[in-house]
Amino acid sequence: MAADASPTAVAPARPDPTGPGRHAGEAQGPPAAPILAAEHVTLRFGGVRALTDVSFEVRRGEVFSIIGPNGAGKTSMVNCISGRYRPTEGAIRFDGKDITRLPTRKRAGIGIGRTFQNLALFGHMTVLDNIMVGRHHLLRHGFWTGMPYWLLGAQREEIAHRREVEEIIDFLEIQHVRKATAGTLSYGLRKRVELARAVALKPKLILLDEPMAGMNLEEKEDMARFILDLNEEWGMTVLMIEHDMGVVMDISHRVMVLDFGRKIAEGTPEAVLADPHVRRAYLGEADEVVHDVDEPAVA
Amino acid sequence: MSAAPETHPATAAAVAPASPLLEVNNIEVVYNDVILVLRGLSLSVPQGRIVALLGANGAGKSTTLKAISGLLRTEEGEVTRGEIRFAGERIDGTEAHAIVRRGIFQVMEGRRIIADMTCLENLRLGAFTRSDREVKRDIDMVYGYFPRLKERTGLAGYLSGGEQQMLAIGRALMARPKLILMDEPSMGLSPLLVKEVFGIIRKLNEDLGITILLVEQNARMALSVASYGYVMEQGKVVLDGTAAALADNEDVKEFYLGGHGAERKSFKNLKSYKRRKRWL
Amino acid sequence: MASMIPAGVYRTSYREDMTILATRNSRLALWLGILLVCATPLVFGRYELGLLVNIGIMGIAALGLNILVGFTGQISIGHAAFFGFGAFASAWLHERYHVPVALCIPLAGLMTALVGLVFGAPAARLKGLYLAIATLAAQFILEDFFARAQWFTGGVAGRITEPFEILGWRADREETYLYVVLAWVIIMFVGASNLMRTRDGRALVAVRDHYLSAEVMGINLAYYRTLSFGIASLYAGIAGALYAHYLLFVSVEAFNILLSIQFLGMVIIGGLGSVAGSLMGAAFMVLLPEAVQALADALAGGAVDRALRLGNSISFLREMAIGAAIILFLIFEPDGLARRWRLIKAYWKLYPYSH
Amino acid sequence: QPIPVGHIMDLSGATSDVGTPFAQGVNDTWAWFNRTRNGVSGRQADVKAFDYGYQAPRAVSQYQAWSRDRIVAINGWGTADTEALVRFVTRDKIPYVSGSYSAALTDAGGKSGRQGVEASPFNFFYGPSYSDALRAMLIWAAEDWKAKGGQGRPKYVHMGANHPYPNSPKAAGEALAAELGFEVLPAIVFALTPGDYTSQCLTLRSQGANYAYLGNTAGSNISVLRACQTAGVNVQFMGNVWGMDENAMKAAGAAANGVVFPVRTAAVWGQQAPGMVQVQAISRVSDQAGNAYRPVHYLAGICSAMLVAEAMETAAANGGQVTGERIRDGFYARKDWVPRGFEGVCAPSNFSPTDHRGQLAVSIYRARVSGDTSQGSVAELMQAGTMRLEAVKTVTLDRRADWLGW
Amino acid sequence: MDWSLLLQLTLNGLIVGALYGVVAMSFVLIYKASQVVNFAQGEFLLVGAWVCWWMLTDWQLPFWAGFLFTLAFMTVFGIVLQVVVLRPLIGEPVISVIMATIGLGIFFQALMKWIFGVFAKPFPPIFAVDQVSVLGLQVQTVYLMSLGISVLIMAGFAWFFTASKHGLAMRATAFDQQVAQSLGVSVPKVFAMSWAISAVVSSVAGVVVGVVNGVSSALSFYGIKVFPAVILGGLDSVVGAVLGGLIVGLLENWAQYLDAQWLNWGNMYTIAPFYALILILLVKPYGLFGTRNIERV
Ligand SMILES: Nc1ncnc2c1ncn2[C@@H]1O[C@H](COP(=O)(O)OP(=O)(O)OP(=O)(O)O)[C@@H](O)[C@H]1O
Ligand SMILES: Nc1ncnc2c1ncn2[C@@H]1O[C@H](COP(=O)(O)OP(=O)(O)OP(=O)(O)O)[C@@H](O)[C@H]1O
Ligand SMILES: [Mg+2]
Ligand SMILES: [Mg+2]
Repeated sequence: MAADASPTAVAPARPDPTGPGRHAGEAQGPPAAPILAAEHVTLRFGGVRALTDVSFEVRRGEVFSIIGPNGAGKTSMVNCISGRYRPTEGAIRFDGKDITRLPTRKRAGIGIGRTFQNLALFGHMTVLDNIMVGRHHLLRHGFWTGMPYWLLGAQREEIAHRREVEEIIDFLEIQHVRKATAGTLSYGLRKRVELARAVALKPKLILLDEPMAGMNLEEKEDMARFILDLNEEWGMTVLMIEHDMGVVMDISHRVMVLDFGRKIAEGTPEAVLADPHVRRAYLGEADEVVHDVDEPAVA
Repeated sequence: MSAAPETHPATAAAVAPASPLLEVNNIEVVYNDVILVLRGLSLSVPQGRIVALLGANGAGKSTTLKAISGLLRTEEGEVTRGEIRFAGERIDGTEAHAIVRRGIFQVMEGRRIIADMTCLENLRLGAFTRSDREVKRDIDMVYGYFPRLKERTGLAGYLSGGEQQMLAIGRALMARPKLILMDEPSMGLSPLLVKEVFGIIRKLNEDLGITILLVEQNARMALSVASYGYVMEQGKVVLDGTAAALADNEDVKEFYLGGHGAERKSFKNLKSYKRRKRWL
Repeated sequence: MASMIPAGVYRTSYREDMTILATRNSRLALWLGILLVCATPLVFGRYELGLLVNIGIMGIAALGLNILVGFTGQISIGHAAFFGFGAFASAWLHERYHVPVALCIPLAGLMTALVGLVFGAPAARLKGLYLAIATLAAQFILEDFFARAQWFTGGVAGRITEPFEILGWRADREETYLYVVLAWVIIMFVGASNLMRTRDGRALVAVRDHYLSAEVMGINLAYYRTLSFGIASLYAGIAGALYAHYLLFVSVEAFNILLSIQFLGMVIIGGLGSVAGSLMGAAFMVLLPEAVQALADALAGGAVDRALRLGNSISFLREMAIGAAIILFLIFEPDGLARRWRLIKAYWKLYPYSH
Repeated sequence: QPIPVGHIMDLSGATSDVGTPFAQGVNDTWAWFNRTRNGVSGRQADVKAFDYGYQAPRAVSQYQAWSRDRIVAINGWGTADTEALVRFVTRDKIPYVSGSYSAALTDAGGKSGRQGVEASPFNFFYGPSYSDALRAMLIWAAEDWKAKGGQGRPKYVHMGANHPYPNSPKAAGEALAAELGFEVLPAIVFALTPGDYTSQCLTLRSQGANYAYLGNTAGSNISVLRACQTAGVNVQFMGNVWGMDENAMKAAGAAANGVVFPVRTAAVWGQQAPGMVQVQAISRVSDQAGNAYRPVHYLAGICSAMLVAEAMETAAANGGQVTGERIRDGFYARKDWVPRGFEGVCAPSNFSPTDHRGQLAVSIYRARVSGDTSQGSVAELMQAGTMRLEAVKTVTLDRRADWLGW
Repeated sequence: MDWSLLLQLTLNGLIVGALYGVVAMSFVLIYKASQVVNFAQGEFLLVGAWVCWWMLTDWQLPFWAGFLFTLAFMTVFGIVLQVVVLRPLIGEPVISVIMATIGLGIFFQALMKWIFGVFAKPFPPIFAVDQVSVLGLQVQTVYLMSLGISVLIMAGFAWFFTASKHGLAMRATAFDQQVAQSLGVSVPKVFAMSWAISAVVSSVAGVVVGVVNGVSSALSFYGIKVFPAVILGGLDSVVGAVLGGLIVGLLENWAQYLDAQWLNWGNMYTIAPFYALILILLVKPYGLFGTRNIERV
């Protein structure tokens, strides 16, 4: 683990030209502009300061994690990026463009996908339909041409996209629940479906809010594998919030720590974990997990 | 399977040979009249102990808890076979609110706080079944455990995920139950708070003598506070034993605790094949 | 609902997997059903045919409301007003511009859709019951408009409409008009089924189930909320136009809040979010009073009547029976007729091994 | 073999307060007719009564149900349903005698050329049209104004819901009022349901109206009368045919005192007339004890049903077929037609193939209430004289061609 | 400008508005406990009015006794209704329950006609002085009584929902029945309580309207009439309901004034509240006092 800790060394290792990732190639070449940049973001709700002057950059092709105590403003930060909240001050740039004021719905189109901390699936739809909703901005046929399904090409389009969606389903190993109603799935499966839905957007940047919460070790392993594959093979940049330090340490290239809405540290996982302030505010001293991390994990 | 659990050093307070406070015998649960989720599940929770219930996603852990607390029926679910006894009396078929009055309180998965009320109102509601005058003092006790909650005066719906989890646990304390059913209390909490929450769970058990049935994905933590544990798989208990025994089990280590001995697998280099669980 | 598809059905292409009707038998049953309806004039009298025509018309309107309520989750208590608008629009188009009736019907649908979009605009901002009651306002405002827009509706006196005619074929009796309605029912129901399996249909449901995450998926909430009003009104308008050329007279009185509530009843009784359910709900609401009436007629003068001295109060009993039927229905079949229908189908599929 | 006849009535809907006595009158009459006159030339009339709850679509679907039974004539009810059925009855040639007296139905030949009025050769009703009744009351009002020594031009206002039925005579009334020298005030709208209409009354007062036409049915008229009494409005109210009756007088109490309204029959319950014997016999069909009080609508129901019955007899005379067309012709067979045996009760009607204005003579009555009406039944109150109906005047209108269908 | 007319209309608007407020409150109560919009509210009012009328005429009870009996009857009525009709629907989608209230409305409308007939019936005189003059406007005494009662009811509700634990339980039930149950709240009991109180409150309005206009089936129209009031105030706000009622009362009367003085369109009185409703909702989507939904992900 320690050996490949340097994020720049790890960044998109094997761009796979045959892979389904649309943006797989983009991360190659000279260190391009960061895919995402938050500039002095401040967010207030009445008296509550959820974020105070937070700046950071996410590089193309990396796995970037945000950690921090509960209520530190992590989700709020992600909400600012995905458009749910509008920063009170500061700016957010994506792919070089200022998106601070871009309406939420337009962000899917420019390549931002996300999952939610509290599950937000379409509970009465089948898993398949949930994921197809993810394709929304890629589909062209509206109700006008959709009603005469067979005549004006809606069917052809549906089938083409269905094929791609099935690939995502295979990849995330949820074939067996394809036709189940999303609302009846267990927590862990729902998280997976949510991920599938976000992936279906074909995002360049995928925001994951606590993807491992409520999972057991085995499932976390699966989830970690999916995230890594998305990052490495599908070429997606990943911004992740996670409380499981093991996961954060192992799969992120860089980590940012928030506390009380302020950024208190940023850097490689090891560097951040070594920060005494972080240890105190977030992990608590003499944490067993920290011990684990300090020891080299077996490959 | 339901062999009398041995005393575990971790719960020194509960040394006395405990009689089962809660007994679940061979229950079967069906959702929507068709989906069979629990198939003959049995477990028992001794008075004054913490018992952990582990299992993969979709194994039916939450369903088990809901079957005990009677909330199953609000989701078109039904206990179709077997029986559930609390302090010797059958409670399957009893209405959920009556079960609360008997002293079983469930902390539901996903926090489920009342978003359009304040923290304080949520806490007061936790004490709905009580009529004594100590509600106020207990509110202070909860604030003592979770000082953050005191500062949040707005609506609970605007709390962060972790704050809501604290509120959900605090609300359970307000009911002063005999048995708390906890569904993944550590979900979404920061490492620091996870430790705190487990500390609180242990304290509740030791100081207040509350019995706890704990569903948890953080198996390491769960087994460290519990005296006995069950592992569920597809609606059945596949393995049970004292917490210590479980923590030593190869499969549990592999699938729940991670790594063998002191070593931890890295999430980075996962093998793509999976070892078969032996209990299946 | 995967469990409802019988074992042994294997599909080899996505295209097959995406059909509306999953099995060959159900497709067969549908064609058979349509054929049967076509044959009804051979056996049924005008009364029964009239009921069928009514079911078809109400079914189209109910389907529109179901798209709004069942799929998009927006309750409307003003559907009758849009239904009425369609009726008046069609009558007006014919009288003012001499548009052939066959064309008036779709045009009236489009006009109504536009009006629906206007009244649906608040939907972009309003949620749940607030919206529901804004639609109640639409009901009263439109009713008021009908009563005073002499040029459009003929004012409170109402307007006489011409029968349907295409290429010299007149459909001015139930025996013939039934086919006109049937054609429209097929078009509108197939359209809705298709809508639900394409982009915009899914977006509507997504908005209902979780509008915040729908927005993140790139769905324009305001657009879809308003659109669903537009589509619902399109259906209402076409149904209204069909109604106008069936009764041959339109008057504001017919389109009151009671009818709006009845539409809502059809949707709920048929099954929220079920395309076929809309037709079943309409059938239920159209046939229920007739059935109760038949019962009352059977009782009238009989022993029960004399024993209880029902006499004129039989009409109150009928009303009470309708109210009670709705309540009992909801208690025992809260998911609507569509679900019962599925269960019955499942039963027959598994027969004789159903238990 | 019985002859099927339809009866569309409202016993449970919005107009059931007036619909019930009217329907009762119709039903009793047919039962009596079958029993004592042995039906139409020996054939019993099989009256199929249907309570449609004032919902036009139900009336239409019931009409279709009846077409299976080959009914030959219909006693109908409301404006909306009557007009919805005009085309159908014309097509099927079924005479339709409604409770809606909309003037638009009188233009049998469709010759008036009015917008929205089309030929309705099979529609009839017993009584003056809403427009003609209002015209008559206006003529009376003009005289009343002079008689009372009113100064200047009297002010007239039309009140009622914006619905077909109250609106039907609005234009005609305002036109004649202007012609007669009234100052016509802007109409005041109030809903067909009871409510608090104090604000309308305050407006009425501040407008200074002298004569106000109440176009609604009894239920909401009562509210207006009571509110106006409280607000201290001093106006002569003129009710519609369906807007005032003995039940409404009881409900409105002293507020109804002085209201004038048209009565369609030549006598009201309790008055002496040759035909009253039959009326009492009919009443006993549904009231063996014979002590029920029958409001004006009951008597109107009797006359409406009798018109149909006699027209059917005419059709059947000399062994004729009882068909819709022949029954219609039966309506044209007599001049100053009063059903046999109902002299002095039913007012004479005259119908012609082009003009279905059956009555142009309008009897105006005044409601008199003195004292508390909340205790005791209508019968008792009328008996005791706490409530009285007072004949005021009968106005006979010219059969003006330009008023046909208006 | 006719100032005295305007003043009187304003006053009248307030008085009638207070009555709308009472009915609106009973709406809000059920909504707060179950998120159900009760389409049978008008029929509750009707049942209350008829029962009281029956007590006063057929049983010749003095007004206060008949009134108290009515309140007691309505309590039982609400509870029975809950047990028979609404309890089986617990856990079903709200819209099904709303539809059930529509069924209830149809049922009781017919039942009342069956029992009491279709004619409007007057109430016996109740107060020695049945109208008093307020600022030059003659006002029915019973309206003043309803004004007093509505203030009392409003204060009671305000306390109930913020301070009492049962009020909290009611709000919790409305938010999430499953959670409420998990807290030991008996959902059926909460519903029974809210339906009973709501039935009682609306029967007060029923009696008042009955005394003013006489009782007839059409009184149930008040049920629909107060919708704008409820929405203007905000569906879940008791204070809002009363204010909404007052506003609608005023709007009606001011619209009447405008109409009578200048517009002469004739229909403003009935339709103006609905235009106002839409306008206000466009500016304030949750009415004046309604709590907005929590939108957090
Ligand atoms: N819409 C809102 N209105 C008011 N306060 C809010 C809102 N959203 C967030 N907050 C407050 O902002 C703070 C940060 O919340 P946030 O959800 O971003 O925390 P977090 O870091 O994601 O915590 P957790 O790990 O517990 O999920 C919290 O104190 C929360 O109460
Ligand atoms: N309301 C419901 N209707 C139908 N099926 C359900 C329902 N709730 C749960 N299930 C099914 O029951 C099974 C067990 O679910 P349960 O929620 O008990 O799992 P769990 O062990 O708690 O999983 P997790 O760790 O993911 O929370 C799952 O397969 C799920 O799909
Ligand atoms: Mg968070
Ligand atoms: Mg679970």
